[in-house]
Amino acid sequence: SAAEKFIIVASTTSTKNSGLFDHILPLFEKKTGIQVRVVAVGTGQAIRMAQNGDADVLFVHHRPSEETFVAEGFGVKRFDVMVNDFVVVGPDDDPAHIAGMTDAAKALEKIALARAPFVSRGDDSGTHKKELALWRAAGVDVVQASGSWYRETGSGMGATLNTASAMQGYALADRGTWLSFRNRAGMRVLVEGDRRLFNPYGVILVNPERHPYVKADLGREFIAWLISPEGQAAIGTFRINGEVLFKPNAMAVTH
Amino acid sequence: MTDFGSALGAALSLVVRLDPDLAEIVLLSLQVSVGAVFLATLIGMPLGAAVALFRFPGRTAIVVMLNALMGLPPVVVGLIVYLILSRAGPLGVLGLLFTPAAMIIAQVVLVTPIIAALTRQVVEDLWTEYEEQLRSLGAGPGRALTALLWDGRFTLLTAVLAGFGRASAEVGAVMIVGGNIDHVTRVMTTAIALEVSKGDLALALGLGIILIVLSTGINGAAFVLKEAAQRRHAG
Amino acid sequence: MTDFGSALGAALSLVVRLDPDLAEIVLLSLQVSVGAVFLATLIGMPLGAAVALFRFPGRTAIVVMLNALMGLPPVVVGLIVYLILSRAGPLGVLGLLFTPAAMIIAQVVLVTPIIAALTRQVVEDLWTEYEEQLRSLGAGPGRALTALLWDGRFTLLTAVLAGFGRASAEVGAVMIVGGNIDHVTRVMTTAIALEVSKGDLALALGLGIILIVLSTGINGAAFVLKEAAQRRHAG
Amino acid sequence: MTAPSTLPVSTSILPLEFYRVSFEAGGKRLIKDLSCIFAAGPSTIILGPNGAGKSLLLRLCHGLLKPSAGQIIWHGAEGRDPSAHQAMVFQRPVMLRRSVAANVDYALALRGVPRRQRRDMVAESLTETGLSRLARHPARVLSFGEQQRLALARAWALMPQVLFLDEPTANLDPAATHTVERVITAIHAAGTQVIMTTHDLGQARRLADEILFLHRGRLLEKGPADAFFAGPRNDLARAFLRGELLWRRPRDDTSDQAEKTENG
Amino acid sequence: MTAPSTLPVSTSILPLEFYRVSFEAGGKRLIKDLSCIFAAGPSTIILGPNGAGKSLLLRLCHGLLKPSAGQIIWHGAEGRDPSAHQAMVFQRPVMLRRSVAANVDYALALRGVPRRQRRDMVAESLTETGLSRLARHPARVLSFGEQQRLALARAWALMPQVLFLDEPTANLDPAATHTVERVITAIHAAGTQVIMTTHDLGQARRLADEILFLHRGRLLEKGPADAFFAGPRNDLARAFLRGELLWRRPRDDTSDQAEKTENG
Ligand SMILES: Nc1ncnc2c1ncn2[C@@H]1O[C@H](COP(=O)(O)OP(=O)(O)OP(=O)(O)O)[C@@H](O)[C@H]1O
Ligand SMILES: Nc1ncnc2c1ncn2[C@@H]1O[C@H](COP(=O)(O)OP(=O)(O)OP(=O)(O)O)[C@@H](O)[C@H]1O
Ligand SMILES: [Mg+2]
Ligand SMILES: [Mg+2]
Repeated sequence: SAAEKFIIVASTTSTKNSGLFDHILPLFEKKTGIQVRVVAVGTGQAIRMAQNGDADVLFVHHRPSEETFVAEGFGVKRFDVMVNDFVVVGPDDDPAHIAGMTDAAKALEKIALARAPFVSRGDDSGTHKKELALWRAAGVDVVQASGSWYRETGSGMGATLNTASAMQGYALADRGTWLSFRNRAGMRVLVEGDRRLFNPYGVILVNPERHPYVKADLGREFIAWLISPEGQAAIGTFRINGEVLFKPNAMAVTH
Repeated sequence: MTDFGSALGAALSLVVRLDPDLAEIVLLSLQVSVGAVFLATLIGMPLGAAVALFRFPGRTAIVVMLNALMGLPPVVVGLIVYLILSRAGPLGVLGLLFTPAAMIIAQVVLVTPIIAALTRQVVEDLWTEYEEQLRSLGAGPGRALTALLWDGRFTLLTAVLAGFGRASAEVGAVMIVGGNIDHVTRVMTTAIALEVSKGDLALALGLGIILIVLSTGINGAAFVLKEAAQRRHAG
Repeated sequence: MTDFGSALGAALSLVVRLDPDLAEIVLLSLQVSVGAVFLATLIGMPLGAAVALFRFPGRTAIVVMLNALMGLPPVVVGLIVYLILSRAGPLGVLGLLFTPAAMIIAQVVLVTPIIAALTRQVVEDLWTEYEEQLRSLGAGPGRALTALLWDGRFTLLTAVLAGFGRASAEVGAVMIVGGNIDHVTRVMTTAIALEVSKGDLALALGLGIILIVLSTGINGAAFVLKEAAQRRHAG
Repeated sequence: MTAPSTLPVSTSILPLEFYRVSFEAGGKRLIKDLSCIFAAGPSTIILGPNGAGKSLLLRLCHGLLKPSAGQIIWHGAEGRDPSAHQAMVFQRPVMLRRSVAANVDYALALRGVPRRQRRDMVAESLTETGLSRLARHPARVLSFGEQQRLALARAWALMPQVLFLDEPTANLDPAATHTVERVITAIHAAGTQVIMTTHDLGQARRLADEILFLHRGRLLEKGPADAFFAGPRNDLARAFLRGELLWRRPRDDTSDQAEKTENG
Repeated sequence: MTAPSTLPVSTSILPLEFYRVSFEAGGKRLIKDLSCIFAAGPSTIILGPNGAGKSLLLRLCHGLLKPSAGQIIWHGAEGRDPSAHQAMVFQRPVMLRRSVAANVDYALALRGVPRRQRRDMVAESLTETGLSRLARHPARVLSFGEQQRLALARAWALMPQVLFLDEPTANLDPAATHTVERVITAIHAAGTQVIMTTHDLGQARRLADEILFLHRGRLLEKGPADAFFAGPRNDLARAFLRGELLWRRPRDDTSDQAEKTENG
């Protein structure tokens, strides 16, 4: 019966892998009887799925793409949900000596100077785009270095972290994935706190006028719950090892 | 090597406490793979046998195509099935995307060429022995087809098992068309991929061990049934 | 269906302008798959034939295992090879992780059981015809092995092609041990997976088409060579 | 053993004409420019040394091989499919991987005999070839003599107008050979055309009305059996009858005697 | 054709003793409690109707089948591997998918004959079986008679101490049969032990020193050929010789005559 009443949410692996959904969705389902089926894929793929009308709700973290999505009429409206941040992780011995720095761009510059291995997602995801912006800010041309110390893995956050840990290389990761990641093998957070590492998540209902199959009512109910005090509280109480992963911000930011 | 130890531990603990999530995932995996192989056998065997037996223009091209399609990339198949089943696609109205049915469809596309190509080879080899006798008895390629599939059944089992191997191991296609949705379309391979991306390599390996044990069990059962049948129909 | 159209367009434009990245990726794909299949044939064929010909305790278990291992999940194989080759693993000193060599190793592990299991079936079927004659001539299973592999070579080609299909289509294992690193370990299938996750489905499909065309070409070449050889050694 | 009691009432598909038929395989001409007519009536036996092309000739007749030159015409076919009225016992018959009875049953089913009638026909043909007690056995484990009997049972059960037999008694024991010869005589008398090969010259004398002598793919002699056995016109045929068509001369040469004679 | 000029000088692996040997397959006893001794000297021919177990017996002798009860002992082996001193021509010889010459060459290579000597031996054995002109042909396309000759060539080239022949002339033309018989006599005279089966009673008379008569897996008679052909003691053997061991009585019954006699 629950199978009758469900929505499909296109989201990113970083959100799903953190375990956030496992924490909040049962609360929502219990309350409304609506089952939420999360399909976690790359940001681009998630947006593409939503454009095709294969999802009812889009839940990703790349603001420019999200705004384009709404502007082109694929989505109804974007709502802020929560933020977390990116961190630069790297091997314990930190060959580029960036530990404790708070300027992410400077840190990357030092990595480039040290020609220490840096593992990039290289998959056009929100995280990847953020990383490229930081390199630009640092004035480093990573295209030149691709294949040498700069390694583009072309894969998801988890796979990239697996690669980084095996290579003992640096990487930019979202804190959620990092905290829930198990294969850290001698890696730790080296740089955090830069305001440029801010990572906002948005949620959008797929436009039912465009795709009549979209379960607009159920989708709206889900979005409403997410940004309601109850949903926000649920997000805020999700912790790993006592650490808060996502800061709810639906009420903080005004439109 | 601690990983391998903890993988075994993870596998054992999952099995010993009869983890209900695991049971659900295993069951769905079996449903999808067995269903897909069943349908692929139904399509691929007659198809492969027909290509072996009938002579028609373009036959060579079809033989080469069948062999080549054994190497259909799962991700591409997943993508194509996705585009067809997508709401924006031609069969979107069926609403099959992100359901086990979609996963079965994708795997049928993947496995059918394998079973067909291997069947073609087996039947073609048998045909060199049987052709004149069967034609003399009045069996054209059509009638010969069933006779040869029957006479080659013990050899053809290996073709089916090769198809089953592909289906049960495959992750790229079912991931795209199933979406690896918890409790809905999560199967063993997508669960393993998820654990890898979470960095929980021991759990991933543990699930892998369970999957391999499962498929060994199925292969063992197939072998025992075959041996029994073969003993009855000796020769 | 616009996606399919633009996929064809993407494929054509990549090929027509001889995209150097594409050329690099295609070359590496071929090197890895062909290398892996070559090695897997070298190991798997004698292995499969030996299992078919020798009688020893536990043989049944090995036959079942070989069949089951046709369904080795690529992700699991990738993971195991990753753990063995990683810095912390037993062969970490070799520094092979994230190199084409690692990808070949992973694919050899994947493909060897396929070739071995299919070879076993082919050789076992031949053995029922040849056994008494060869034993009478004084060939034990060891000497018979080479004779049967030779006499079954045209049939065995299909087994090798099945292995090639698996290798060239596979993404899970090479992704993990190769890392899909641009200009280093990116092959066709990992590139396709990347484009999918980027949402560039047309490009992904275009690459898929190129991959299928490539493997069709290789299969076609194999077929032509086989036919020529078969015509020479008729019967 | 008796001949099948009912033969098809339709008119014969014979005569069968070979018009300048050649057959090539493996880059060699194996049947060379062969013309002849197999008319309804006389039972025909094809003689010739090993490798002469006897089996190829039967397979050409039966439509299993297509000539690379020339024509093969069933003059009596009149639009009917001639192959539906023929049966053949191969030199090495192939058994299907099913029981002895099922092998015969399958052949009958292919000819469209209804299931009800098949049971009795199968039982009868097995009894007539002494295979009753092996009816439920897998056909592939039979001794080769038993397999040859089964092939005969299978072919007879079809009650063909034309029956091709390729050395049908080569592996049979003396009594079986004797019985098979009796059956051949009987079914021929009842109207089935028999075209066969044998290396048993005694058998050829007993059964043949007409002899074809083949050598290296060439038809060297064709005529009534009596005349042939009394004294063939062809040298090679004469040597063959005397058992002297040796594969080589005692010592010192490379090609064989027959080759010399043929080319001379 | 002449016998191989040099035979192994080593002492014979014979005599071969069967002690209460039974063989079962497919749930049936196919060889039943058979005891006998094959001594060096007389050439032995095994007679019996189709399915009697002649081929099974040869394969038991040759070590290809293991008895399910009883023992088979090569008394002269003295620690040597008896199988290295035997060869067999099968009722349906299997040809390797290589040329005619390579088939013989392979057999010699398996016995460890050095490559230099093999060439001549291959050429000689092909000449002796009339296959020289087919030497480079793929063996699998040969006519069945030619295949049987090739099997003979392959076995003779090995110069075994004991040669098993399973209906070796069944598909041979009269002249070839004649030649093969001469060769068998010659190699037997030169010291090779011949144990063979045949359905050609004339051939048996010509070649046999000793006869074994087998029926339904039982050894019913064993003795000198002269005595056997003059008048066998066993009823079934007598019926067999007269060509009367029919597979069924004219009408009305289910089991065959032989069965009755055997059980009676
Ligand atoms: N694997 C088997 N299972 C069951 N029955 C078998 C098997 N092998 C042989 N037989 C039976 O054993 C009997 C003896 O077979 P064999 O081949 O020795 O006969 P044979 O005397 O050589 O006959 P032929 O004269 O026809 O060559 C046959 O009736 C055959 O059906
Ligand atoms: N596909 C082929 N390619 C080459 N040669 C072939 C092929 N098929 C048959 N031959 C040759 O054709 C010749 C005639 O073969 P066929 O089987 O008709 O002989 P046959 O007269 O029946 O001899 P036998 O008495 O031995 O049965 C043989 O020398 C054989 O080697
Ligand atoms: Mg012939
Ligand atoms: Mg026999």
